[in-house]
Amino acid sequence: MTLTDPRTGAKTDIPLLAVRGLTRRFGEVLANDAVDFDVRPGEVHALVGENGAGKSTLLKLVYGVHRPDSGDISVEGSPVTVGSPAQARSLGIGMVFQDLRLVPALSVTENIALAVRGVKARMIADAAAEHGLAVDPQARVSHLSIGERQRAEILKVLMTGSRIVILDEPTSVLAPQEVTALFAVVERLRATGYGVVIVTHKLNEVRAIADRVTVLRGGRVILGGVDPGNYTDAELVEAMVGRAVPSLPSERPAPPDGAAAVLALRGVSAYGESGVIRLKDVTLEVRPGELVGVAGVAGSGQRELCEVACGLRPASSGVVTVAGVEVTGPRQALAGGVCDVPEDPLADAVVPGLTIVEHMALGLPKVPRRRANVDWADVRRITTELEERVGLQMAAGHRKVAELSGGNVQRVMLTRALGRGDSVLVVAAYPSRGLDIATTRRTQELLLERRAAGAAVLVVSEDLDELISISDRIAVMHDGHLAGIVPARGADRQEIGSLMLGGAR
Amino acid sequence: ANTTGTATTGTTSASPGKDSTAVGFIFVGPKDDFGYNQAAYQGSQEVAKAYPNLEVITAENVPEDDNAARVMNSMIAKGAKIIFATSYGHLDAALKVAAEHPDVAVVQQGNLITTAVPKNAGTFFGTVYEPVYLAGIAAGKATKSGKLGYVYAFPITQTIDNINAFELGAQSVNPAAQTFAVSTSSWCDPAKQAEAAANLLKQGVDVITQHQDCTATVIKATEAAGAFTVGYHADASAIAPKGWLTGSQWNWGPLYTDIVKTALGGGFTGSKYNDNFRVGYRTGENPFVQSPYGPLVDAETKAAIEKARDLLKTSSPFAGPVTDQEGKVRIPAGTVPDYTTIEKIDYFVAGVVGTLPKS
Amino acid sequence: MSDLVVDVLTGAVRGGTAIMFAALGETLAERAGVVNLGTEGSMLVGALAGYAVAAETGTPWAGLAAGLVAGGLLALVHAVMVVWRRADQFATGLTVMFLGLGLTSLFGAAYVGRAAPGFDPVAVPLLSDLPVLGEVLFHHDPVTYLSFAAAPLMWWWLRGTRGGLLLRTAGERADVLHVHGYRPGLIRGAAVVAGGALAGVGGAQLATAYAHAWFEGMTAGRGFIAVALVIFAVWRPLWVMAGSYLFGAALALAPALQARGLSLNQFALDALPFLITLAILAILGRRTLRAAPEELRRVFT
Amino acid sequence: MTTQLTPDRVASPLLAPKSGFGPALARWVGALAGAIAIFSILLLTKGADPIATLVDMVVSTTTGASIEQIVIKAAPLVLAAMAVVLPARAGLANVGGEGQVIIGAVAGAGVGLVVSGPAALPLMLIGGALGGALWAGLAVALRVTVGVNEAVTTLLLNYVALDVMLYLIYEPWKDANGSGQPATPPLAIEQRLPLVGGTAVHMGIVLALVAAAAVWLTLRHTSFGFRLSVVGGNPEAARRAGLPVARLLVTAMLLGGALAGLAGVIHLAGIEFKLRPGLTTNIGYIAFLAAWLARHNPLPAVAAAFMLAAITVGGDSLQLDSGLPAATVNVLMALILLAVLGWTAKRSTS
Ligand SMILES: Nc1ncnc2c1ncn2[C@@H]1O[C@H](COP(=O)(O)OP(=O)(O)OP(=O)(O)O)[C@@H](O)[C@H]1O
Ligand SMILES: Nc1ncnc2c1ncn2[C@@H]1O[C@H](COP(=O)(O)OP(=O)(O)OP(=O)(O)O)[C@@H](O)[C@H]1O
Ligand SMILES: [Mg+2]
Ligand SMILES: [Mg+2]
Repeated sequence: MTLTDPRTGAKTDIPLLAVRGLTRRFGEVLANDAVDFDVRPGEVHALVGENGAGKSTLLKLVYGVHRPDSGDISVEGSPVTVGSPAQARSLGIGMVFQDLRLVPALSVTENIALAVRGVKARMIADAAAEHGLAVDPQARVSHLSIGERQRAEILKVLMTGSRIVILDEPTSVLAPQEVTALFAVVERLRATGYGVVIVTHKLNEVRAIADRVTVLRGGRVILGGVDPGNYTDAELVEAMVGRAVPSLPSERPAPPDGAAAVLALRGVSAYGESGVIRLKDVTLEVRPGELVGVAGVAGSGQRELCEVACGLRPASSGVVTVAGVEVTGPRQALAGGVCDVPEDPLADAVVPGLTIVEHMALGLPKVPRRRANVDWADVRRITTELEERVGLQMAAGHRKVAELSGGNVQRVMLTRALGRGDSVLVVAAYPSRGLDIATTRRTQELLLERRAAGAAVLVVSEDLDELISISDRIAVMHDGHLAGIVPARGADRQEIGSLMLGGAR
Repeated sequence: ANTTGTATTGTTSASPGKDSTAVGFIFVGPKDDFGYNQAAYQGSQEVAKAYPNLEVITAENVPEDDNAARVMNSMIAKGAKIIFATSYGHLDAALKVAAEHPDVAVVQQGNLITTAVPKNAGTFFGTVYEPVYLAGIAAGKATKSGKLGYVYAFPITQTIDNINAFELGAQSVNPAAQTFAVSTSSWCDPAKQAEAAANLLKQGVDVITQHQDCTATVIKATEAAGAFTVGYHADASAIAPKGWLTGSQWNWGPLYTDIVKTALGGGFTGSKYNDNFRVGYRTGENPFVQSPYGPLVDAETKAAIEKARDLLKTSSPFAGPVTDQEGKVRIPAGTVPDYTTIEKIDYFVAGVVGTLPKS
Repeated sequence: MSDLVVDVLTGAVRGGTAIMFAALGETLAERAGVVNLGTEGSMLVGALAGYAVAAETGTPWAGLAAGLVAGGLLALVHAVMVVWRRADQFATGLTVMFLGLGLTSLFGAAYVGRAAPGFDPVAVPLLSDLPVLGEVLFHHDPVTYLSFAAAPLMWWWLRGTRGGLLLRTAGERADVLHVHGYRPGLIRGAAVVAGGALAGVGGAQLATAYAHAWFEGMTAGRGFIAVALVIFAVWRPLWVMAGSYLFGAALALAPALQARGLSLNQFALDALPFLITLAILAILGRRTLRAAPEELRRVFT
Repeated sequence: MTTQLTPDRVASPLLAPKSGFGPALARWVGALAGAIAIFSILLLTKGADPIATLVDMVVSTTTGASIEQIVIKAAPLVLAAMAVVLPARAGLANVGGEGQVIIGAVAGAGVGLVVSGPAALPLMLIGGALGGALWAGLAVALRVTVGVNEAVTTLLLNYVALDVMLYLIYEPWKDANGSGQPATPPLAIEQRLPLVGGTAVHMGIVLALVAAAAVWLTLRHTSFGFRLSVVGGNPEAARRAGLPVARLLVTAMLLGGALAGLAGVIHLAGIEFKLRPGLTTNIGYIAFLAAWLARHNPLPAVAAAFMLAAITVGGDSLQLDSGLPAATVNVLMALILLAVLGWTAKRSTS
């Protein structure tokens, strides 16, 4: 393939970026093991693999966040060393991180000015128009939606003069329509000769946008730069996971009819963290033995919905009841059999300095005591019991939770919330976030087990496929409203997507 | 009170301070504050000059609490048998130390022992308000607006006496003179003093004096405004070359030396220093003396002051009649109050503008 | 009575200026994500250095420069400790305050009561003749006139310049600076030092333009007030200016009343500035914390 | 899943990973040596012989009388340090020890003015504790209701407390027989703390040590202590676990204030016997730093309080033996604090 270099206009065939034999070790873990990878001008190269496969590590090596232990990086054929992100940008390599690197308190212009000296709002508006990115340069980032932020970040990368644009899991936080818009931008970059690297967990996205795909597993390249069209989904999944993953049983007994709702929200509104109304007049019921999924663009009120259900956030109007009793606070909700899997465990549930066992004690409705003291022996016993019942291997009980990997923290949270046999309502926000395919599957089974045991289950997820496969009904949120509730069986992804964006049903 | 009660018991030594090898001095502030503490420090150095064989131990910034007792005890451990506790608030600690060490003579400067005086303790002071009264005469003569300013820290009796004496002195030559009293609630907060001086000057006050530990701020502000300064603690005519009238300043050397001499000789107990010793123009050499005159003080004023000083040898600034701000006669005509009575005055005299807290 | 108002306002400017410099300095540090309780110490060393150098060289401007340097140097101790040694900000700040107190009384004794040239009030031609405003604003020393420009300048600098942008980013998301090849530690450290330097200027103004004297401990808690003031000014220089004058007015009220023979409870008046600060903090409540730079919010839990 | 570009930070020194005893000791020794080296340079600039000065200073703290003085000074410091340690476990920075000590002494003195006889002393102790708790309560009330940071409010309240005390001793409570001196009448004999054995040390030290042991036991073993550390570690996690966060914060602060108030009363009833302007001489601030030196661990905080008390007492020697200005000891104390604060924590990996 021969294309035009966006800068020089010269025709070229040399890869914009090529790495050979890149190896990086973190202690025991061989995160990248002799990885070969390249991107050519005018192509989109997808990078896929399980959690911990080494995708982000590879990108960080290229972007100068980490240094490789061995191996070579070359840009347009010339060997380079990338010592820092700043150096990477000067070489034309730009990266859009999964969690974005914008300062919320600053305007878009100011954020871009951090990267590009002397940039003016007008120049940004021009560049945005040129690349088809709708962004208001004057807006404060904290006022922007996730999609807008992502566009601002991409714009920033482009304005620093990058010709290689690296996107790490850009779609995981977007609604389907926003994904389409993003892909339009990527198409345009491809057409103008940029090289794009995109990390994703979704095979349909690979097929939609990528010219080539590389599969990593355990730090090694399993499939290197192949045309995805030559492989079936099953072949790609097996390359990623190392074995076939059975799907969830698709037939489940329907929830019992006519039973009184366990969770009932009637006309509930609530303020968000910033003091503005984030949950608007929501009416929703979840019956015993029913699993309701919640879909929505990030920040559409899902967090507030979960918090209201768990008594963590007062309703500014309307009534929330669990098993017929009005929810008044977290203590009372906990005692009433409500369990939650928090959306952001590190911020909301992990206490630095405390061990796994101590975190388990926190999740118990009643901490065992001997006189004024906590009966730690008993807590340890309960922890072991819960772990056996749940079957998610946790790290040793004396380890401090704050020092565990994201996946292992999530295992602690899940064990704590889903191990309780007496729960009447389970509220799980993004339960499988950061988990690999096998653990994700076990988590879904656990949620279904609770459902089968007669609990009402509310699950928030950004993964529509996951919601469709485990839910009975899917509640779609848009801008704090309940935009609609659709049955999961035979749900139409496009329909859900347009509800997420506020479209009519 | 216990502190003084125990002091009277257990006093066995007949001659506290006799044959001491060292003398200790404690000061509440820095020994170079250009004020009260510096004057006391200079006094201690004169003792050192008079008795070259005596070790003179000094400690500055000694708080007015039990820390003072600790420091005095350390001095005693180093051989001092004569201790000067020079701040008003050091009295309790001084009495405590005196009770613990019957062989040590402890004298305190400025306060009064109100119970039985232990055999090895005493207080001493000069009649501060007498030279202040004389300076008040200079102020009363100098003022054109008839408004005088007095910047003070806290309403303790010493200060109240000074403010009253200043006003009485001014009145004696200028019956319409008023003294505006402004407090700063701090023995030294120069910024507050600057604000006090600025406001007094703005009100048309044209002579300012003060009772603060640090005095430069008010003097400079007064001088810069072209008004007159009456000093306190020290001769500050150098920083107010134009507006300096006179003032009152300390000369502790002779008194300190005499106290040391009395104690070393074994005659402390029963001496005049084993009491609440007060000295003024009426009784002897006042350690509080008048500062030199400034250039603008005329001969007539000087003569008036001379005359008043002579009068004080037999009388007092507070010789009756003295009326308070409400017009009530507090000291009847013909009465010359004694030192103790004067040190208990808790009202402002007529002519002082300002209010005292009620206690 | 209007005369009383004018006097209190004039006193507010007179007494608020030193606090304003210190509070602007603290604003710099806090906008970069660092609380510096050592501001009190920086003011003190600034006051001593300002007075001593004015005395030695004979020019108050040299004193002002010395105050700036001294305040900055003391703040450097805080910067090193909290930015690079990651020591606790509150504990370190208090310790730095004690260090400043100790050093100034150790080396300041020689200057107590000593004469030194200082800044004298200069009436601004024309402007000083304006009714009320002329007296309140335009009969001050040159350093006070500088202070009129300081807050607007800082407002502009933080908003409009690259340096300001970097400093604000250091206080919001230091990691982002790192990504863009800057050293957040350096920027923070520089902000703390510059803040201390401004506090030093405030101290020097106090000693050479307001009080015309040096005395140990003469800042008497003004540095702590400056720290509180920055919070209730929600980290904005122009609000800091207003807050400083409010505090100055609270200080000026007692002498202005007393010089007229009026009196309220003296101790209540003394506590007034602190009570006003507490009241404003209470009224603003969470709003202030929400406006705090992100990195600072972590310090304030 | 988050992308980390800068090294991990340990959020608070409180939670810094524990390390071996050997290296810790080495760091302490190194830090102290550094502080003393800098101090020696300062001594040289003031024309003093550093070695002789420091030796005199150390020797001066070893006499029986000095040791008694150290214990006397340490007693309120220990209590006031516990007033920092306990709230710190819940994540609260109590910089208001000074004000709480003052109000404690004021409340104790107030009770002493109206109650006499054998009940007076216990009631004074209770009154002082309540007073300190009230003062701390103001700050924590602002924290839990309107969210104002307690470090700032406690600091400001220190100045207000001082004005409250000054008002009382200059006006309504002034000793009528005190010849105008701004102080309350002295406490009666039965209102004073008894002495320990035949020493000059009052029973306050016993009270302080018992309180420190109680704080230690509470934090280390009880369920209340566990809950406090959860609130201190992550208040949101505590809330989600159903802990009554506001109540725990208030309780911790009130207990802290009570301890500081107690420090004020024992200072009053043990050694001062009257309220007077310079009553506390920075007890609250020094105790705050003692607590920090110990990284908010109760037993080391006791040791730190004794160390700072020893430095103060030894500091007299700087004046009396070496003729240095009184403020020299402040410099020494600040240098030691800085060295220890900055160089004894195990740094996180960089
Ligand atoms: N900073 C680090 N320190 C230690 N180990 C690390 C570090 N970063 C990554 N690793 C290790 O490298 C492995 C690869 O991690 P990487 O973040 O590259 O995975 P990934 O493929 O991006 O996963 P995900 O899909 O979760 O983003 C991880 O399992 C981890 O063990
Ligand atoms: N900055 C770091 N410093 C030290 N260790 C780290 C760092 N970041 C990650 N680790 C360690 O690396 C390991 C994996 O980290 P990471 O968060 O990348 O795991 P992961 O890939 O999400 O794991 P999982 O398999 O649970 O999904 C963990 O043991 C973690 O403690
Ligand atoms: Mg991972
Ligand atoms: Mg990744």
